[in-house]
Amino acid sequence: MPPLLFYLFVLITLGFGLNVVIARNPVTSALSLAVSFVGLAALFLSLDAYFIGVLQVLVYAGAVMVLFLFIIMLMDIKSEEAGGRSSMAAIVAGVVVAGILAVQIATVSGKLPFSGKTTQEAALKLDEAGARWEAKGKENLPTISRDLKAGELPDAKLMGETLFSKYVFHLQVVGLLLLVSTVGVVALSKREKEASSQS
Amino acid sequence: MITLNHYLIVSGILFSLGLAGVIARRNILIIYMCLEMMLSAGNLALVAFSRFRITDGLPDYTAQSLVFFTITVAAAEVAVGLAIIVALFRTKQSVDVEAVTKLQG
Amino acid sequence: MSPLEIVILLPLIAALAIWLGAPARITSVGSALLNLLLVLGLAWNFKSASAGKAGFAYESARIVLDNPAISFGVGADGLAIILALLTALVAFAAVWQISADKPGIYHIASHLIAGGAFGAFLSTDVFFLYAFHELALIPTLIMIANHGHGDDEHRKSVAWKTTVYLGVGSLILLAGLVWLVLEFSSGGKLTFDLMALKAQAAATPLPEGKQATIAFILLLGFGTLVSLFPLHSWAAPAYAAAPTPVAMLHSGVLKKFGLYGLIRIVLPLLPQGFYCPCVQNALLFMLLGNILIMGFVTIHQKRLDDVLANSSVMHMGYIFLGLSAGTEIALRGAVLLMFAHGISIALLFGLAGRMRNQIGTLELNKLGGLGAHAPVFTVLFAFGAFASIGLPGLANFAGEVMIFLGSFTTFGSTSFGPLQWAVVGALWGVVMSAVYMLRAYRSIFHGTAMAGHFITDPGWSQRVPFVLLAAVLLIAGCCPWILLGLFKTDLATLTDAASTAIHSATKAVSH
Amino acid sequence: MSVFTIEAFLAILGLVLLMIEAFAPDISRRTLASLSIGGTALALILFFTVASHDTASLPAFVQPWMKLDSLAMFYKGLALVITLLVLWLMHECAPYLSKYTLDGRLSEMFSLPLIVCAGMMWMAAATDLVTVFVTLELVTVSFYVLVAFARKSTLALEAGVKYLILGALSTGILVFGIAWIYGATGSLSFEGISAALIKPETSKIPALLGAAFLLAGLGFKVAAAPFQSWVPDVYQGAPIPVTTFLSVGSKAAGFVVLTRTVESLMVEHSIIGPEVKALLLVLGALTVLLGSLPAIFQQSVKRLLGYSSISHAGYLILALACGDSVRTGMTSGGIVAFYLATYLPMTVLGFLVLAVLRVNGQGEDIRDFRGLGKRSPLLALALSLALASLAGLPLTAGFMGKLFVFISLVDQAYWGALVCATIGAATGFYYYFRTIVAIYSNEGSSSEPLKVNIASKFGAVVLAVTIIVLGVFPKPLQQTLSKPLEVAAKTH
Amino acid sequence: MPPSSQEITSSSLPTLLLLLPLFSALVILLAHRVLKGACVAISIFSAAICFLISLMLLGTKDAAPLLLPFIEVRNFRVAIDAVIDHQSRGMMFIVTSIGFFVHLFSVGYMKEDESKERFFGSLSLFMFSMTGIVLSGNLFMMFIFWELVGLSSYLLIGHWFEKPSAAEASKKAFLTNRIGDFGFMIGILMLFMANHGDVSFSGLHASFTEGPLHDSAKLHPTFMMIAALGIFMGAVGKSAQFPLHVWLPDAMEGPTPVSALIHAATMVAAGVYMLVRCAFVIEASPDASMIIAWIGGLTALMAALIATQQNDIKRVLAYSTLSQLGYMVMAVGLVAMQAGGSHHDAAAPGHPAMFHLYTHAFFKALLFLGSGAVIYACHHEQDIWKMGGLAKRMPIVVITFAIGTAALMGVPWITSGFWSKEAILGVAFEVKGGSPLLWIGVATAMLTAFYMTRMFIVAFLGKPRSENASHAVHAPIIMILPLVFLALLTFFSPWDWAARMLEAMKPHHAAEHHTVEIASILALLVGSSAGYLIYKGKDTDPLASNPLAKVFANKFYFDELYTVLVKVFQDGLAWIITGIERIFVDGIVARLPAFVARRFGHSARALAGGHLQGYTFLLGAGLLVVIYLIVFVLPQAGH
Repeated sequence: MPPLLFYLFVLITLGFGLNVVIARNPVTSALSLAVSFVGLAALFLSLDAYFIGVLQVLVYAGAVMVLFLFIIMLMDIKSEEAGGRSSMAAIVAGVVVAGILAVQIATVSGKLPFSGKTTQEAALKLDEAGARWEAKGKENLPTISRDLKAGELPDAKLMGETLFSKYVFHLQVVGLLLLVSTVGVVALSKREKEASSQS
Repeated sequence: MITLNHYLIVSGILFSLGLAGVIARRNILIIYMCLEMMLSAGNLALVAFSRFRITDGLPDYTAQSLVFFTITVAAAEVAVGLAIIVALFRTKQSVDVEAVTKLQG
Repeated sequence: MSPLEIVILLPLIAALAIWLGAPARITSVGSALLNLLLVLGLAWNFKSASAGKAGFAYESARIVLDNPAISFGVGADGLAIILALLTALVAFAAVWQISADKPGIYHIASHLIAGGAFGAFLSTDVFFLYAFHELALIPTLIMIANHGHGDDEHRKSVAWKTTVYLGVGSLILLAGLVWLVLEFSSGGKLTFDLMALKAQAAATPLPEGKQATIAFILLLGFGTLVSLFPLHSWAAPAYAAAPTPVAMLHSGVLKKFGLYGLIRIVLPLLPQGFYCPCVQNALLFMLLGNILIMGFVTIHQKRLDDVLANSSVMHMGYIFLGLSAGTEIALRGAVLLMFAHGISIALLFGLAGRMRNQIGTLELNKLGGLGAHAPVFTVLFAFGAFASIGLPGLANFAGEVMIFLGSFTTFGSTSFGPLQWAVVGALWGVVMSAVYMLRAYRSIFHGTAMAGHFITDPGWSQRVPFVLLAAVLLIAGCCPWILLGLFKTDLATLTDAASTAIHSATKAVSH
Repeated sequence: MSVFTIEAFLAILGLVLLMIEAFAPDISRRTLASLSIGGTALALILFFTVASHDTASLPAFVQPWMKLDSLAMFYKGLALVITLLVLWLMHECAPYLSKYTLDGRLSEMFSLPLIVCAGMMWMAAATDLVTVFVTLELVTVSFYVLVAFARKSTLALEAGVKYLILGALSTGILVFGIAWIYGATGSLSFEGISAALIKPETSKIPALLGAAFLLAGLGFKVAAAPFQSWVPDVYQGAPIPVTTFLSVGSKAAGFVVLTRTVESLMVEHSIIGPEVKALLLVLGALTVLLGSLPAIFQQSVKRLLGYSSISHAGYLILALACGDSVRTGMTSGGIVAFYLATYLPMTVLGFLVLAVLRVNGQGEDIRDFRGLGKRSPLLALALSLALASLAGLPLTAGFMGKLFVFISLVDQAYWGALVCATIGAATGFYYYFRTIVAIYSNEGSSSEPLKVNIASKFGAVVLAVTIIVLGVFPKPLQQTLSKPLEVAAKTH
Repeated sequence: MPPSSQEITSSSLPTLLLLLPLFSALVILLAHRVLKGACVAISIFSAAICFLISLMLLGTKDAAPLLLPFIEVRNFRVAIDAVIDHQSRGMMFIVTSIGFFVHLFSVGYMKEDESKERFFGSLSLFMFSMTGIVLSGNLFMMFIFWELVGLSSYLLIGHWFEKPSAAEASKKAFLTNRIGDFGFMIGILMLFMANHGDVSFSGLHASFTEGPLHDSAKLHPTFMMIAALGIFMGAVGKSAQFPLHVWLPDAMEGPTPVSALIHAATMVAAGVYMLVRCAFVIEASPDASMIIAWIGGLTALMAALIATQQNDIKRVLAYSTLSQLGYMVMAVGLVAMQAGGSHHDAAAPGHPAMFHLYTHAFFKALLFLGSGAVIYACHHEQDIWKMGGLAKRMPIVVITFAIGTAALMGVPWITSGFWSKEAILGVAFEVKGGSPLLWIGVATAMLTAFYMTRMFIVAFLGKPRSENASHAVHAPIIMILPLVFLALLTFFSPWDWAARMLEAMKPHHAAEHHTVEIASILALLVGSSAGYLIYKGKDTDPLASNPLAKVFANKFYFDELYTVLVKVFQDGLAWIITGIERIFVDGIVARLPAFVARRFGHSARALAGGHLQGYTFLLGAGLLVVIYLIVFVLPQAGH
């Protein structure tokens, strides 16, 4: 990806991210978060993580944000109900902590042996990967090696292959987790049958 | 040119932004959004690393699958979290952090 | 099963029984008496029984943990027997004198303390030695806080102070012991068994510097428990506020644990360390603080219980002096004095408690002339008082004089070392103790009685505990050799180690 | 029989119960309770009888992610036991809990713990960060629900919110840490990480950054300073059984992960070993202090127990920092496990008594304990035992763990940490004895005897006896736990 | 082999001597409720037996039987062992005889006292302890009984403890003695150290004469001086020498028989007895002997001066006792000076101090009992100015009293006091550097004559000055008998045959120096005539107004001085030190750390302030710190 685009998307991501933090109105924040996530997805793409990128758009920018907006609407919180202005101290604290943290991470981030590399330098070797896949002789997913041979990265297939062969168990656990959360949500947000004093 | 360093710095900044929001904002909903931001910052770092830690010619998909799980888990957390926040709003008519300061000392 | 285990468990069982609802007084006094007889029997039979290794008799050990090797090991040498005897006597007296209107927890607490003391004195395993003492502390604190004298807030604050003070002390002690174990466990595997540690210490003694450090840590730890100056300020208020049986048991018996630990653990394991000039001089300063400073403080007190409490802090100084002298005479004197002081202070606290119950105050200037109203009481009190000021013929004298003699065994020399000067200070302490005791005695029993502040002589059954203690004082005072005969050999090895250490130390000084 | 079967059984049972609750809403609480308790008990029995300790016995699709070393088996057992106790406690507390839940229904309270238990058992055996992350989140999210479940009590709700926000924050930190560890070492499995850390060419600073985030994230779960501030609030606000679950279950889970992480980070010749060790020492000492000193002022026993759990976490972290103690032949993990095992009965006992008081319509403040000695001598004695043990008094379970920590500290001559530990313990004497004294104090608020059902009495007795036995005769437990040494010896 | 009769007596008689009084004391202590009056009988019986035994002892030859092993540690032993030689035999006789008479006297004197059981019990206890002192063969045993006589004197002085003055007096006596014992113990310990753990008199004597300590006088003079003075300090306390003399006059609060027995004849003389026992120690240090002599002399003079202005009959006698004790101590010092570091056997028969002790014991006991009889007759009236004219009412008492007075004044050639005093002055005359002491002695003698005349005239002659005096009744026979016996003893004691028989070691050089004789006779004449002229037929003291006399009357203000000293150096110091201990020691060791911990804990609570923002901030900041530490600090720290 050309630097220009990269910086554009970075600008989108961080800019709207900043807007999330500073916006007075929750709706604004939610929307800008969605946008920032789209930018983030673009960065994923730039890292050849197409599946993740799409996932990011679908799950976050899609589902999660909708959920947020829905809740906000449901409560129809005006900015004033959203709680008064934060105290100066809190803001300063946040800025300072975040700033220092960013600096710290930035100083460290260069220390990796390959942190100087570009995507071009660290190029994917698709063909030999394809050869390896053939050697593995995975009849069930012949397309992978074919695509690789063809010089394109079958990201989704590889991802799926990994998930459903290696991480089956984890997938189950996450499924369990989702179910638990569903039930939890029901239990926590259901209204009481007889309209009692509480809630 | 764009190096891994850039991605890492971006993720770092994103993380810090999220943290700043979490610390500075009083609206629990927004705090929660910022948390999501921090999570995705982690994801960005993971993806970047996975891209640059090339295992037999391909990006490291173990890391990417962790990203996948993270996103899913995040979604689940959001669901539960919002449910709790709704419950709070029902009782207190507010989602201000200052509404929950009874427990202290 | 070793009889000593019975001795240890009996009080605990009695406490449990009372808690479960057995008739408090009968159970408690009965078991205490039983235990007293048992211990007497053991002491009687001790000579013939002491065939065990290193002069320990009635040994047994039950493995509790493999590594670090901890075992519930009991065994008694003369030292342990004497202190067990002390415990049994005081415990008996303490539970007997508990008046019937007091709730059962008095008995339970007393027995728990006694059991803890027995355990501490009779175990041959450092772990249990430490553990039992801690066990005995809880009831003490609960009793002070809930049933002590003085208004609620004062009691509580005293109790907290004592708790934290002793807590810190015992933790320092624990650290020291752990270090000791780490240093002296041979071959990788840790052991808390005293015998093994001793053997290792004898085989490969530590360099003196390290010994001195550990010895000093242990001195601080044990010292806190014995209210060694300047770590003493918990003791006086605690005793003044404690309910009578607790005061008797703690000041009389439990407090001796620290000294016992020093004799049992530090002297044999770290002789060079304990007797190196630095530690010695520090110790001499502290114990002079006990004797002289606390002596003056005691003179200043205006209430009988404060006088007794502070005096018991002061008298610890003499025992420390004995340890610091380290010669056999002095050490035996120290042990004798531990016994004697235990008995006398228990007697005094017991009588003071009775006085408090009857008159309601112990303010010296509110009392007077009781000698005419309660002659028996007066005589009993006189026994305690004169014993504690070291009158010949009562137990404390023999101990003190032996300590003094033992400190002057640098034969042929005609110049004073620090130890001898310390003895001079201690002798002046004897004068001071006479001052405050006689003042108290005079203002309580002499002169004419205040209106309404009378006491009655104890009836025959109430006399038993006090008469018993007084008799022990007299017997032990007139024939100290009976007690001294109990440990002919076991201190000898110890003192040889000590004396060699002392000599090397003195050499180090002279060179 | 494979352990996994048992875990799966628990998870499925949990699901089934959830479904029952969903589709047959009018099922009685008693049946639910008996079902879940019975199920857990069955699982427990199976675990201790027929479960195989052999990693090979695991089904193929989990084998690469799990290792059944004795540590894992121990924590699995611990998880089962605590879950059982929590479920029982839940049943005891039901009368007063149902006042605060939606329509007085508690079904989730009986089903979620099963799933949590399964999650913790998996976590105990996990060998790589992905598995750890997933299972950890399973546990955490379930806890979000559990903590906030009694939502009609504002305190519970507040606790829920706080736990939620801070928990999510820690999750974010954890993810970031995993990312950086992965970035620095190129692996997500503990073996891989330690293998990479031994290599000199591995870049040190990024690894340290990752370690920092990772430890911070895990430190939150185990309530290590300076990430401990949520503990008192959440412990105080959450329903008693949930607090119990948090203080033993979630903490144990956190510690097994922390143990494995630290072991892999501090593997010998590790390039970042010394730094991690030093950091853990500092954090441990700080945790002890921040846990014990504020506890001086607490009036609510529940909150007090929160603080005490912080300071205990401090000792555990110190134990981890000291590393394997060669002299006692116990790994740091072994010591931690031992400590947690002794920590379980005393904490549960404490909360049990709290629960009984609550059921009898009493509060959770120290003054509510006044005169307990008269109102229920048995509970009073048991509770005093528990508190004494928490204070680390000899001949109670609590002492042995502390003793091991002390031995390690003295052995390695970490005097600073030792001093902090001493201060903490001394303060502990104060605030635990304060409660004990209150129990036996005369000026009881009310003196009519407490209504204590037979089950509670039995439970109290059992727990008290456990405390004593562990304190006086710790040999068996210690032997089961000093096995890890050979394992560790093999691994390094 | 069976022990010879000699051995039996040598070990069993002393044992009996010790145990009888102890036995009676214990019986009375335990069973006085049951026995009631029988106690008196028991006590007297034991005293009588002891008297007989000591008579039997007179015949036996020297021995040193071991009675009881007190403390035994391997090679070391503190034993209760008796030494029977001329000195102890003689002293035993004095103690038991006077003791017996005093017992008899007390039966009459204490008739009305409701707690006479206690009195007789204490008397027996005293007999026991005194016997112990006399027989003791080593310094420890002596110290033990030293303390015990202190106790019994405490009990007897405080017999009427409801009287505050009595209570205070007993306390004062005990404490003053304690101060003396402080030095005594130090002395003993020093000797113990120097003499390799052997403090038996024989052992010490041996090593001082030809043993290791022989020329210690030259080698370490200071050490020996301190040791000697330490021993002497014991005597200072017990024999009420300056500056610890203050307790003895107050001790007159006790019943008069007690004053006679303990505070005139025996116990107070124990100090002198002990000094003579270990004279060789004192000889080892010329400086010490000089100091001792001077203290003795000063005490003698000072006490005599004070005595001239006392109006309480018993106090006059008390001060005269003081001054006579001063004589004896002076004698000890002088003899030691005479020895001048070279060891002639000072404990050999004929020590002037012992001789004076012996004579003085009898006539002073006589005087006290006489005064007791007078007081008894005058219904416990003790002020001599409220008596007068008693001569007609109680002739026997007055005659015996006169004999005693004469002896005390030292009427030449016929009275015992004369000979013993001559002996002392003789030594003072011989010793070089002793002349000032000689003159002090003479002056004292003059004063003695003066105040005794004054007392006799005022108390017995003239006309009664009070109701009590005019209705004075004659004492019962049981009180008269002892007076007579003692009068006889006083009369005969100095005669050579008596002295030899009682082994009262009559000095070889009595009455040799005519200068001394003349001086003392002159002193006697001057003193008594002055007294006669001044007090003849006076109803009040003509000298009372005289400022100097005021000083004497107020005992040189010693009591006031000591009260101030105690207030300042004991109570004041105690107050200050208590303050320091409470504030600083406790503060630094306990309160400060506690305070810090609380402060810290309190501020740590703020971390859990309940505000979510605070928590999140804490988390973030914590994260920062952790990163900072582990990434930027520790790697440099070079772990």
